[in-house]
Amino acid sequence: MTLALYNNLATYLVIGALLFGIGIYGIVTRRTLIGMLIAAELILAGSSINFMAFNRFTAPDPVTGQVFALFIMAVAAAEAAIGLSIIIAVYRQFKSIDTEDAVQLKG
Amino acid sequence: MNAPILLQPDETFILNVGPQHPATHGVLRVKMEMSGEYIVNAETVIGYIHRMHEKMGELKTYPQFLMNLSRMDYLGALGYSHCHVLVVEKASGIVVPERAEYIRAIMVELNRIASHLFWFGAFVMDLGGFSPLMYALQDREHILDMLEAVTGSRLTYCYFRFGGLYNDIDDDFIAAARRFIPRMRKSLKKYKALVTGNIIFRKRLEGIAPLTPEMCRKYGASSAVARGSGINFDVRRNEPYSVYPEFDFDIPVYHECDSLARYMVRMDEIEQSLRIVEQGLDKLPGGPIMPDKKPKIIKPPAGDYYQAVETARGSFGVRLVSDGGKNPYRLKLRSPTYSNMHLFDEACRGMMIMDALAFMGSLDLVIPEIDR
Amino acid sequence: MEHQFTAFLYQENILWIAAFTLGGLAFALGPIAIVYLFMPLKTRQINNKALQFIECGMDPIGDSWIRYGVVFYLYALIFLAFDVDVLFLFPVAVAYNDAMFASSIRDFIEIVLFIGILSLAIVYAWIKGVFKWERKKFLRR
Amino acid sequence: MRLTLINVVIAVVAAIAFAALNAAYLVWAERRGAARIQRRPGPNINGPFGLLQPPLDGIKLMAKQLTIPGGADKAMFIAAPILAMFPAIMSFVTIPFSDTIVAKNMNVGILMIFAFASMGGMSLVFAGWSSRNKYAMMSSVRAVSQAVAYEIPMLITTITVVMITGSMDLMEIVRQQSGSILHWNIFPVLGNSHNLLMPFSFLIFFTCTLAETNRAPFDLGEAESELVAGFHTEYGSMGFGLFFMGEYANIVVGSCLTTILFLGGWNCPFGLFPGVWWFILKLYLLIGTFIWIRWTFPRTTIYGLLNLSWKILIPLSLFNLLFTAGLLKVF
Amino acid sequence: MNPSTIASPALFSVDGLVGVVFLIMVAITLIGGLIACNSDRLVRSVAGLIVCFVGVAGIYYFLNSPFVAMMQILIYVGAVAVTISFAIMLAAPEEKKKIGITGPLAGPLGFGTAALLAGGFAVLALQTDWPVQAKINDGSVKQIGIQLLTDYSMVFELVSIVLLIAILGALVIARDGREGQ
Amino acid sequence: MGTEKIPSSVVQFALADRLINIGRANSFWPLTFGIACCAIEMMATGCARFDMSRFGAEVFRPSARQSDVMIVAGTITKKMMPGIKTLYDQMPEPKWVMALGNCAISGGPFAFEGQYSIILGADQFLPVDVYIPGCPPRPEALLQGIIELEHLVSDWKRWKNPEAA
Amino acid sequence: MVAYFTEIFNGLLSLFIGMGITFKEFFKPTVTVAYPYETLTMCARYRGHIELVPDEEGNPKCVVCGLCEKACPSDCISLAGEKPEGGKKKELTKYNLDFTRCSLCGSCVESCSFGAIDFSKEYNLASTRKEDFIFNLLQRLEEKKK
Amino acid sequence: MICDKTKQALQSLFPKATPEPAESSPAIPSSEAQEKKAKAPAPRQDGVVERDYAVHGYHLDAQVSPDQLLEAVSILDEAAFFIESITGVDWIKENQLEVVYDFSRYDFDTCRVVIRTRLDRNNPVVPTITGIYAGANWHERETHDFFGIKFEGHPHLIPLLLPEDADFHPLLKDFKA
Repeated sequence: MTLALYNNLATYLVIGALLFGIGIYGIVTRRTLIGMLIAAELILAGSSINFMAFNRFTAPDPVTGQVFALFIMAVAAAEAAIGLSIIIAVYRQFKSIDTEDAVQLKG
Repeated sequence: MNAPILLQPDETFILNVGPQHPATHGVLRVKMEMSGEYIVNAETVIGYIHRMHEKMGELKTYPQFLMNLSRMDYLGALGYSHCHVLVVEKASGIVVPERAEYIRAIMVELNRIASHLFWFGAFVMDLGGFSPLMYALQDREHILDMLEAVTGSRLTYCYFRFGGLYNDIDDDFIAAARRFIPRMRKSLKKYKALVTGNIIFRKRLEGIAPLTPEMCRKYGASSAVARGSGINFDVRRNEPYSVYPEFDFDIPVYHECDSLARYMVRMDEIEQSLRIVEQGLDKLPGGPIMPDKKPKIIKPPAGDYYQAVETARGSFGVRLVSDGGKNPYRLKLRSPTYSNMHLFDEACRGMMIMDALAFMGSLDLVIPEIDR
Repeated sequence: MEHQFTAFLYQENILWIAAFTLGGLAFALGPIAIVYLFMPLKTRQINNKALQFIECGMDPIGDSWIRYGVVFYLYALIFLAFDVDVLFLFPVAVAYNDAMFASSIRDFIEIVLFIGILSLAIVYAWIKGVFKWERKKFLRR
Repeated sequence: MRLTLINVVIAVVAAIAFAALNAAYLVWAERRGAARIQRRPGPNINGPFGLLQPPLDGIKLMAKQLTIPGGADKAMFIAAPILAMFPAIMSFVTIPFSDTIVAKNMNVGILMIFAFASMGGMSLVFAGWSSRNKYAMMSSVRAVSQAVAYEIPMLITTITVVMITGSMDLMEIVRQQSGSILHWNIFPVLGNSHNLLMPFSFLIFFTCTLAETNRAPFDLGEAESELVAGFHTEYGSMGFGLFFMGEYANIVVGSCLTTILFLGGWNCPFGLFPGVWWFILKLYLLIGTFIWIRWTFPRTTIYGLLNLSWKILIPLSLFNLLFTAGLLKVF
Repeated sequence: MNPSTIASPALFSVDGLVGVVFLIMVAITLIGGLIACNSDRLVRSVAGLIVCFVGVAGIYYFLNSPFVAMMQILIYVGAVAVTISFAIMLAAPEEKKKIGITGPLAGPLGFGTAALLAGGFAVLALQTDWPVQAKINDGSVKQIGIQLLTDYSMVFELVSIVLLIAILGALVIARDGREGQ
Repeated sequence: MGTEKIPSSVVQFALADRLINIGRANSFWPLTFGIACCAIEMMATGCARFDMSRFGAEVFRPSARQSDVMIVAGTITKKMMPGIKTLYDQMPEPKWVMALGNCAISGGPFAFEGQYSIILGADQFLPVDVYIPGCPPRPEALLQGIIELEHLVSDWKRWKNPEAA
Repeated sequence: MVAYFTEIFNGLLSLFIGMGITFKEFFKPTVTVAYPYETLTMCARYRGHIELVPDEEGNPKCVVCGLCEKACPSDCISLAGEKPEGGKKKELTKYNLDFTRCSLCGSCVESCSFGAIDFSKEYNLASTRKEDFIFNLLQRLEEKKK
Repeated sequence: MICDKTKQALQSLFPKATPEPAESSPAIPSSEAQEKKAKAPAPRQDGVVERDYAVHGYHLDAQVSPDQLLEAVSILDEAAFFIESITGVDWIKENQLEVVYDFSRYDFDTCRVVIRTRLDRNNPVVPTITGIYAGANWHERETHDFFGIKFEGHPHLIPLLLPEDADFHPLLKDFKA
């Protein structure tokens, strides 16, 4: 059974859910903005896997899911670009990318 | 141009460049405070090859000190010896035979070419091109062979004596030198096509590291560093010594003030030195190479004497303070690279490290000559 | 027309890739393992500085894990978006010469639009002087 | 080819052997070639023509101490050279040497090679960072931004070729270049499958390959005159050896790709001997050019390099892409 | 599609080996993800991210789209990870402590939330009976290209616009501090 | 001196050692480290006329971690000595030291009474394997030094002395 | 715009010219003197370490005046001699040259008015022992005599 | 030409208008005069002297007191001189240290000027000229290394050529290694 897991939709969905969970965990525990960004990328990857899994197993048009995944990648890249430049701007302002520091300095 | 925006540098770090660093041509150390790729501040630390030539000068007799000069600057050794013998001759009133002076000039100019060739190779190697170094050293080997045949050494010549020379040149040397001149001219053309015209090379040097004439003056820069900044200064012209007034040669001056200008000056100087050698060989008079009467022991009268010459690296000077004894009372060696290198700290501020090291290469450093 | 997609189509490919990955890893790990077998275990030292970071023979001043003002960061930002953009052109390029589009210029216009929008990023960066490298004037401290 | 264990093992071993031999003997060729350019013989006393020099160097490197500086990130310090080496070998999985000699042809072959190459690029960041050495750190930042800058024109030029061919399958690309020598993608012939600017595409692609593989004049990562030994400053022994071999393996991969995309792969104008030899011939001519260029030019500056990419290569290759797209519509 | 109905192939058959590879990929993905979220040093997090995404790319391959898999590597490993590591060198080479805003409870709390969410999704996924429809094309790269030029042309152009705006925004934000000084 | 001083490894057997030593002897990678005049002759040796590369020894590595031989080419000053020690430490085993030129052997002409700034020879603080005298030595002498070191390392008298010209 | 393309063109041209030059160099013969197999002849004035010059009978010409010792800037030379009983001239009993401190300046040879010392043509000294370069010149002369 | 101007400018530093010492008049270029001077080692008065270029290699020789130094150097700076070197001489018999400044010009109107100032050997302090000539920085540090002369106001007076912790001054005549 275990060796045939790759032909099973549920496997992929569970993997997607696990990645999502890891991402959530990361976002909560990470202290720095960059760490949070990394965790966010994991969440996106988890959801992407879901799209791709449905694409393979259930969708009538197998292009749709792929286009979705590609679009997610593009958005993730844009998010990373903007997010990182915001992080740099924050760093310039507060000389730290620690979320706590940023909050404290503002308040 | 707008007024320069003064930047508060981001977090900086200190980078050691040297003493063991491929770009420093020896044991020079530059402590650079960097902000990313940019240099915020540089502090040159020298003295890693400080061997105290000046103290040796005080402890040794005049002839015994002769060998030190060539260890100071091992690339253009003869120019330095020339200065030393000139100042002692001037102080003790020894008259040098004309033939000896001509031979000295020829040898010094050949040595200057050798030095410039080595600099050319090392400079291009700093910029990452290896083959020009090999070609330049091949040409240099021809000069070294000629000089070795006369003086007996390859680098650290001990050839000039007070009043004349150690030994005379022969026909073989003259023939070899005559053969060498056209070959060198051909090589220069090759270098021009291979290196000078190269777009990558030019892009790396054009407009990089401008040195204003004012800055040169404040630091006392000489040689190509000054001449690349539009200063027409060459001791051979400004304070003619030896037989240089007899020769017809030009002082290349460039007004661009950048690294490329310094490069061009040196490359042009090779051609000018070739001209001097050519004329020297043509005009070479006969006669002795040592004066008829020469004091057995050199004891210049008390007083202080100064002599400057144009070596391959710039205006080299010897200040000799004599108390009339066998040893100099004080022998100050004014080395040109010392002043040229001093410029670096201020000039490289705000440059990128690549440009700064290319600039350092364009200064033509010989570290033992700075540290003495 | 029956299209196979639900079943896994690339069984051979994945095995080949896996085999080459394993081979590559073995080839890269092998020498390191051999080095650990044959290398001298001790280092003769004078100053006890064998494990110090190399800094041209001097003691390093300050840590190296510091904040580098990375001047290339802006390039990386442009690259990030640009790269993703360019990658989208791949499937389009594959399909571009297809007989399906032989008589229309719609695809050409779309590509022109796409590249045009893309180029604006470079134009903007160029105008804004991102590609300009100037000597900086730092405040003296 | 049927998928059997024997086949796979043979292919993997062949790829590794090819990569390793190339890495070793390209070093030899480089040293000999450089020597010839500089009018000296080069390593010539160990074996005939110095052919034993690479194994001797290899033996020496394997018996040399591998020091990990104290305070460095040990795991990543070891991982970085491995990451530099194995993607290059993975790339051989889909490179066709002839119409039969290919491990496994894949329909996204080009993308796969680029993907593996980009994995190799990250090894520089890790090497520089884990060494905890300032030179290494600066160098890795440089090398990565360089690799990153040149990936774009390279991709765009590849897209041009893909557009002409209509496939990302490497074998398909080569097949479309069969016929006379004029069908090679490098030649500017008007027609359905070619366009006028292809020679420039080739130049752009070649330049990018030089830059991607960190070769002179773009070897800023290892710029000796500034950054000591660059990102592998702290690596001795086989750590350094792997970086070195990885570099040469990448050169081979890059040259293979250039041959396939532009020089007609195994296609030959005359057909004197089997196609694979033509492929090898073209491959080594390209590599020879790499060596030739390295020993001719000085190094560029980092900003000159980035600007060359952003100001010249990318606009030109974008224009080229549009031009090709237009031509394909016209004809 | 009930998992229990699928017979497990022999280990040394093609199917079996592919299954092994799949398991490795899953392991890589999860381990990479954990490294990315748990390591003390941000650069290691990036390394974990890369490992994770290589694994994800492998999973995409198993989902019949090598193209998306390669895009995943090219975009995430080749571009996003590079940019993140630059940002790290620019802003925070070392992360001192990991536990964040809410103090010492954040770790367990985060874990709890994450486990809850992941578990919920997993149960949902396992218990639902997903409908299956016949495929209308082969989902190849060419098909993607054709659809990008026809059905999804809006997506295609939007990607370009989104990324353009991202670049412009990033440049404006990142350069802001520089021009002011 | 020399080979027996190299610390041992995990795996040792005679044949491998012999092979490894031959490998080592034919691929000396010197550290790019010039101090004074002799460094110029060292460069000249690397260049076309004399061509060190024939012995496989032209790979000048700028980083101490990648080099096998430290050629001390020039006068060692007291200011420089800690740096040289550090560089020596940082070179991984096996490593050798060549003292090129009189200054590196004994201080050379700069050893005089009242001298305060130089160390009288590299062997005061480094285990020197080969000495090459001269001021500066001719490039042939450096080649001869490499040959001597090859003999020392590989224990294989491969080269005969050339006829003195 | 024109300038942009001219620069590209000229740049490319300069690169090709450079490559042409290295290409030509590639086919030129090597200039290397393969040292252990072939050697350069040292020129007549080549300065190696000094050597005692024998007279016709193979004995040293030296008269132990000590001028060379005095002239030497680095104290390399130490010599001694004694008058044999009945002899007129001093005879050399010891002539040591510490070559490791010599700077090859030639002062000693120059100062000798008897032509008793001269430069040797040894140019490829290298050894694993430092002591090899502290020459006993008298002994060397005797070995040569044999 | 420029020499005369500079001489006048420098002479204005000495309001007393000290007469030129007779023994060093340029009319007597012979070395005998020098030997005479050596025999009579009377410390020289402050003032400007014109020297024979052919014998000494410089044109003007100005001895100033330490507090006049900055003024003298500014005069040279305004006349576009460049700095050649700074050095010291240890006159141990007179218990004095001399600091010698060499200046020259870039143009063809050659004029070499030597400015010297004598200091007490036990407390050698002299104002720095780095404010006027930035290039004097290293020269002064070097002189400090070798002679222990303190340059007041120097921004960074630590050993340059000697090791950083050096506390000896090797060119003093009573230095023993």
